[in-house]
Amino acid sequence: MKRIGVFICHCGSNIAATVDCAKVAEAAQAFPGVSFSSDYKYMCSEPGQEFIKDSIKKYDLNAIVVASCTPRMHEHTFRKTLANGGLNPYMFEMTNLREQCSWVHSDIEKATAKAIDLVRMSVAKVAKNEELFSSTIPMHKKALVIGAGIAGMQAALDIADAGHKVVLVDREPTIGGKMPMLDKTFPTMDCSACISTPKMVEVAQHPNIELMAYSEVVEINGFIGNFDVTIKTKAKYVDHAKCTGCGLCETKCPKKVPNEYDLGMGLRSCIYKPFAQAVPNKPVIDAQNCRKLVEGKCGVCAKVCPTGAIKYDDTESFTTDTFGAIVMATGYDLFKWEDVYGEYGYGKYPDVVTGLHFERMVNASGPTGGKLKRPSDGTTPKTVVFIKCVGSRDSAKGKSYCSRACCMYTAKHAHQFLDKTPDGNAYVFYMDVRTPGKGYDEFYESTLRDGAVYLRGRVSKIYQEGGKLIIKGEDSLIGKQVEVTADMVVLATAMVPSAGSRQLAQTVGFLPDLNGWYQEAHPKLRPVETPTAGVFLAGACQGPKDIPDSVAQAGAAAAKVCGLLSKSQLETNPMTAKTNTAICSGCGTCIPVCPYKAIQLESITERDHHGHRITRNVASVNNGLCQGCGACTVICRPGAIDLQGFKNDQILEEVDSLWM
Amino acid sequence: MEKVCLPSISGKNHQDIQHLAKEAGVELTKCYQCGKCSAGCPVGFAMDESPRRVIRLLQLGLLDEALKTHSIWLCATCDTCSTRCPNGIAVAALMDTLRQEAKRRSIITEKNINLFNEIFLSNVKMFGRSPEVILSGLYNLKSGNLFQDADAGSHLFKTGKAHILPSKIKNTQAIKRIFAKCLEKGGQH
Amino acid sequence: MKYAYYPGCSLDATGVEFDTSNKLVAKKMGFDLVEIPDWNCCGASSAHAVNHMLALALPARNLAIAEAEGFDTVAIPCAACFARCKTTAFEAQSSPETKAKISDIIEMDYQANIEILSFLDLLGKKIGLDKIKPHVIKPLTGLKIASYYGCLLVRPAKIAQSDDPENPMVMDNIMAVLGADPVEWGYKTECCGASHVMPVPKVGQQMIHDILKNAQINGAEAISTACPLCMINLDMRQKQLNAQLGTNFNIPIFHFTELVALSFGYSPKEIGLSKHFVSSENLIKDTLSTGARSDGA
Amino acid sequence: MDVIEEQQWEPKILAFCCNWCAYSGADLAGLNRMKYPENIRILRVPCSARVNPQFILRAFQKGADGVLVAGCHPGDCHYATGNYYTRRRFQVMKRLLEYSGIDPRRFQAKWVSGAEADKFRATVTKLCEDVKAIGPSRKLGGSK
Amino acid sequence: MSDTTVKMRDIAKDLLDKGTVHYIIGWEKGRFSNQSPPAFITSAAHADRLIWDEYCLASTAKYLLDDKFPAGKIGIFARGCDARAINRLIQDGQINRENIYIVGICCSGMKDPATGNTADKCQHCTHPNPIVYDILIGDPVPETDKPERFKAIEELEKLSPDEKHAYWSKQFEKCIRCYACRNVCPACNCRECFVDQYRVGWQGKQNNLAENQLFGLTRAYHIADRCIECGECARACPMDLPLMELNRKLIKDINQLFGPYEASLDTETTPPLAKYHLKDLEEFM
Repeated sequence: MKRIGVFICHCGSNIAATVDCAKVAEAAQAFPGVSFSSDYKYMCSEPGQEFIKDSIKKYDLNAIVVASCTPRMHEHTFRKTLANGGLNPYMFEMTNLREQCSWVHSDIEKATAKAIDLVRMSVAKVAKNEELFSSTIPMHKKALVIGAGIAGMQAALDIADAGHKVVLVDREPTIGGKMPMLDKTFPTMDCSACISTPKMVEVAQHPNIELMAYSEVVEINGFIGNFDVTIKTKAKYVDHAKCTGCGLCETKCPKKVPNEYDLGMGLRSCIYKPFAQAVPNKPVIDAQNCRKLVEGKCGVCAKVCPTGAIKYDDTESFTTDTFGAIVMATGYDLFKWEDVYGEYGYGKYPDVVTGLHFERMVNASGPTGGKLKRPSDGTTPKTVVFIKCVGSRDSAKGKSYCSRACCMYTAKHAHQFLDKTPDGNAYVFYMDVRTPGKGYDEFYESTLRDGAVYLRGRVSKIYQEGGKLIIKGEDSLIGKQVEVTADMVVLATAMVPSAGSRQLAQTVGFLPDLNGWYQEAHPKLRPVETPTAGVFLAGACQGPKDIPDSVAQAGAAAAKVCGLLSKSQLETNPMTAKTNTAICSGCGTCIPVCPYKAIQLESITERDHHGHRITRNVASVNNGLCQGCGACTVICRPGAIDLQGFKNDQILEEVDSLWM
Repeated sequence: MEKVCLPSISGKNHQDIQHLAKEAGVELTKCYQCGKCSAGCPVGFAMDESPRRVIRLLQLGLLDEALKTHSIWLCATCDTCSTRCPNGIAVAALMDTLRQEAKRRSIITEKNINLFNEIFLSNVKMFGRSPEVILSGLYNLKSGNLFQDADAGSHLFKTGKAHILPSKIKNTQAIKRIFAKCLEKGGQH
Repeated sequence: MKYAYYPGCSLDATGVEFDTSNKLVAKKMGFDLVEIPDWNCCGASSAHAVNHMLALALPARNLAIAEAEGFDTVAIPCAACFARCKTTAFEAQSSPETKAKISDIIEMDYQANIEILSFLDLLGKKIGLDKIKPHVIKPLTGLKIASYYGCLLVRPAKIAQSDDPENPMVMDNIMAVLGADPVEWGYKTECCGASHVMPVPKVGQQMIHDILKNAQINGAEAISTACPLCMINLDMRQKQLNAQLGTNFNIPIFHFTELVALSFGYSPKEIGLSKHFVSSENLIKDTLSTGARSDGA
Repeated sequence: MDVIEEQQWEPKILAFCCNWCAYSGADLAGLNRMKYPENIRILRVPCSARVNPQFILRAFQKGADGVLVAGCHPGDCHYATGNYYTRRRFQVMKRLLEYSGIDPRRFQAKWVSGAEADKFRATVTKLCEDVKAIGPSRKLGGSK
Repeated sequence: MSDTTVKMRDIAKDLLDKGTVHYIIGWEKGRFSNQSPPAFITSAAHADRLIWDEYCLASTAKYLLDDKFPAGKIGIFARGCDARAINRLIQDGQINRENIYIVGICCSGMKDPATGNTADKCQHCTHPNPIVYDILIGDPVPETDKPERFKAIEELEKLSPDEKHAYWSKQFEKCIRCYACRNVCPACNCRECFVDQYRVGWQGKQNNLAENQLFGLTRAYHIADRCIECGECARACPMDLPLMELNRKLIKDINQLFGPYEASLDTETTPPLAKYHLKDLEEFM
């Protein structure tokens, strides 16, 4: 039997001015289950809390209602008071008489009547409260970083430097992501590889970082502090333990195929490292093309390998591990413009390339050794047209969003081209020039001074005439059509989420946004968190970003991870969903509704009413994952799954109490 | 340089523009003035205001200025603009609607095109078909450039591509009624 | 197989040889073209410029007649007519009110369920290349031909429903089947100016000029069209252009079915190639002879 | 009911507010000393997805004159997806209530963010005015 | 004797003889010529009790709930409605497809014993042919999606709030809370129904209009996105409440709001109220 104590707070005059607190306290006295009721000037004050504690002893109270300000202010305070007074802190309900009554009303009589109702609701609810106890879950002090681009590497390094173990996974044979492919970085124009490859080496040599290149995360179970992860490492056909990375095999391999790293513009052997400074700096065999693996002939690499590291019978391997936190850093891909932009030739014209192609072309380690050459005939282009927003800000053919980095790298490309071709012409078709960043606009200005001609307008059509490309646009500033005869066209194509990132998100257990980018938990206040506790975001996987932003966000994510890993265990919120197995029929309707994948079917064995042993399924809630939203409780028709602290009977009592 | 004073949108203008846009099935606010329509317009070179600017005029509420352009008459309705618009705006349809509105308000900046259309349709109304000879004949007559295409004409007759007697359909009454009904509806959709 | 056939005004005059060749091709391939009884002008290219409802009602009457006659497909050679009919069907299908309004105006019940095909799609898609191939007895081997589609067969995309609004291939594929050698060029779907050459000659001529120029630069020996208006513009105007713009165009222009008929073994005379302004006599001679040689070899 | 009662009658309106948006929006209204009718009784829930449509039925059965369900705007749900379910559930329930003879104006669902104090005020004020205009609720199924 | 009946009996004999099933659920001739109640045949010897005529109104599927953990396979004769009911029970995790052997019967509708006209539950049937079965008897009968089945709902929607209130009050005045509707409903397969949970107090015990309607609306909402339109609830109701007018209202709205959907055509599709789409209709802004 509940012995409820009700305490009405004046909050100085904040409440008392509009609500007759004494009258409310008096009314409360009559509510079912109330053993003691009183009003007081300041409940949250030291003496006020003492008053509660004393009353608990004096009147042997076992449930408390405090009617004062919003629970968002003092619920925690009074829970502590109860604990100090020897009660379970969850035998408590709070009535909001200030923000939601006295401050918004002026008619004392009506406000008092309402106050009485509000207190009645709390009393009715608290009468059904049960003691709740938060449990603790262990924290595995190890982080998983998925994707080893600049963001992933930065996050991994920051976490590792803080003294925590990190596993860094990347699906490519080398880490580094896109940054090492770039030639120079805006606005400082320092060499991209020169600043990214040292980081790659640092990652590889860091005692706290375990590198898993050529690997993919295939399964994730568990929850914050305890993610059980299965990682698949693809078959390399090279025993990296034996391989010294001497590279002899690569030089001797008889078959050459287009090099993905150079976007097919250069060639590589079938046993290969994507590029010279690859990390790990050891080759893998491309099973689709290797003659030994396809036709069973050849085997040259095995013959020449001084350490006998070649392993044609290699197979993919699986490793499982447990992590306390996960950082997603899966980056971006480029929008496939060839599929939709017919007016630009569907990729039929060899001299219409993307910005990334351009980067490889001007890169000294690229397929052309840094010389700008037309893919079609190898001649040096004199007139180059740059087109921005290809696939960006194009709801008809591409994405509605702005890809953020294109304005800057296009300015960079124009600058680089003019730098290499003093007598060249650079025309940039743009809709807006967006340069919000330190030193960005200055950089754009300097490109203008270099002689780049900016034309405000979207290009309508590109076609070939003789060996030239004709670009039809409008200079919307003078309102005239312009037709440029060019040798080469560079498209600034949109950034899109990297292939497979949606599926990966589902494996982890959260949903990407409409464009497939990873959704942060809150756009302002929780920008690097995801809805799934313990999973964080770094870099372009969350939305288009340039290098500085990616690195900054990686640092932020790392800080969050370190914060988690610094704890040895986590206290769970006791106000989570709980199943009444007697009523649960195991229909599983609640499972898809849970945003945290916290509900699973588990089988229990019991005797049925005939006394036979039977085994049946019931829903079971993982209170490490459950965040207490209660979505499941509503989908459950018999109310077998209920939310502690907001149980069905509690809310029904509150509703009923209004019309007693 | 002439000055535009804003706000220019008298309530009337605003309603008219909304109405026209609706009739053409376009959302004017969707246009962010990228100019792709005008860049690819095959008639663009001859227009006084590019399609993009015609839309801009409407966005600013300058309806009369838009209706006074030659562009709305010169548009060949080839739909290149609509096909390529990144915001899926049916530019050509808008041009049609504006042209019809201009005609309603008898603002006719391209007399010859209008003349051509009128003769064309009067033929259709009369014969149910559009006999090209009569069309070009009448057109030349009324537009005053008598000998336009005269050289070609002779060839057409020689090769039997053109006959003096117009082919006409049996049930011309049906066509006349169609015209009557449509024009009384004032072309409203 | 029977198809309703809507020739349109031009095929009754300037495009007469288009009509002839269509019928020859149909005959050889063994399908019937039944002209829609008492068809009227579709209103192109003026009605839509003047009155929206009129632009829908005129084509609707023809379509309604064809439906009443129990046809499920109508084949339309003229691109303009095709576009107007398609538009009418599209608007009627997407709005019952419009459909009702139309039926009321034309005083006939218009269902908007008859399939509307350009003659190009009829041959190239519905009937299919494999049905054309067997009849090719005089291949146009090596003829460098630029396939010109113009606007109305491909745009607006959602109405025309062609294979591709930017780079259609139907005609190119047909040409390839005939043994010809389709040219890659940039003006496939640019506008020829339609009727503009009459009221605003300067404008129309420029548009025609650009098309011919691009074809020439890309090495086309001839241009194949699928629209009588495009045809007459490109064919009839070359002389004027040369006179007024100092060009030296002499590019034979064809209705694409003329080339099909030619490869089916019909003589230029039967088809009526002599009706063209730009003579194609020599070109045809050379082509067919090379074709013959390649056959013999 | 007779005239005297008519005059004394003050509607009682129950408002389910999610803790993170609507409830804090209501708090903010208080902080800004905005004024709205006393007829509103706020019931705090963690998420609008916790509000079981049966609670609404129950309220109307007991005699609620109006019911409001308020939660975060779609996309802002503290629990990521809760309010998307709310949206579906109450689009269906709203129609069922109307179908069973409860004046549609008596039940409202609204998205109110923690910042939209004035929207909260406006919403409850409007709801209250509507309900006063319709008059006392005859209990769900119940005679007057 | 219809050849369907003959086939039923042969199949039943065969299944029981071979021991494929340890009993089979079908229909037998009742005391009256216009009744063919369910029958549980446990041995081939009794197979000839089975019958197929125009009075096999009762659904066979719900009985599977009484034997969730069977000793052996259960045989069951199933028409379109029974088959969907079986899917419903499988998707709700109540029975195991492996535990049952389904003999599908293509059904051309039953008669109302009272009037002899087509039974209400069959009038609006959209799936007379079983969608899941192990073997099939008879040739599929034509299926249509019967949009007219929502006619009555549309009529009701036109009424004013007061008229609606009056209409439903009149109906629920009649309800005697016998829960027959719940007991026959294949979508009502909870271990403990909310009405029996007195401790939580979802529902008062009193039999009065308010409580009756609360029950009616709650039950309708509980099966909103899972109702298979078998019409058993309305058939079983001793007071002739037009219960399908509630269920179909929800089905109609759900279809309009969240896209076309018919419950239990398979066992995978998540019911509309257990999922959402970011682009769902927004009317709460």
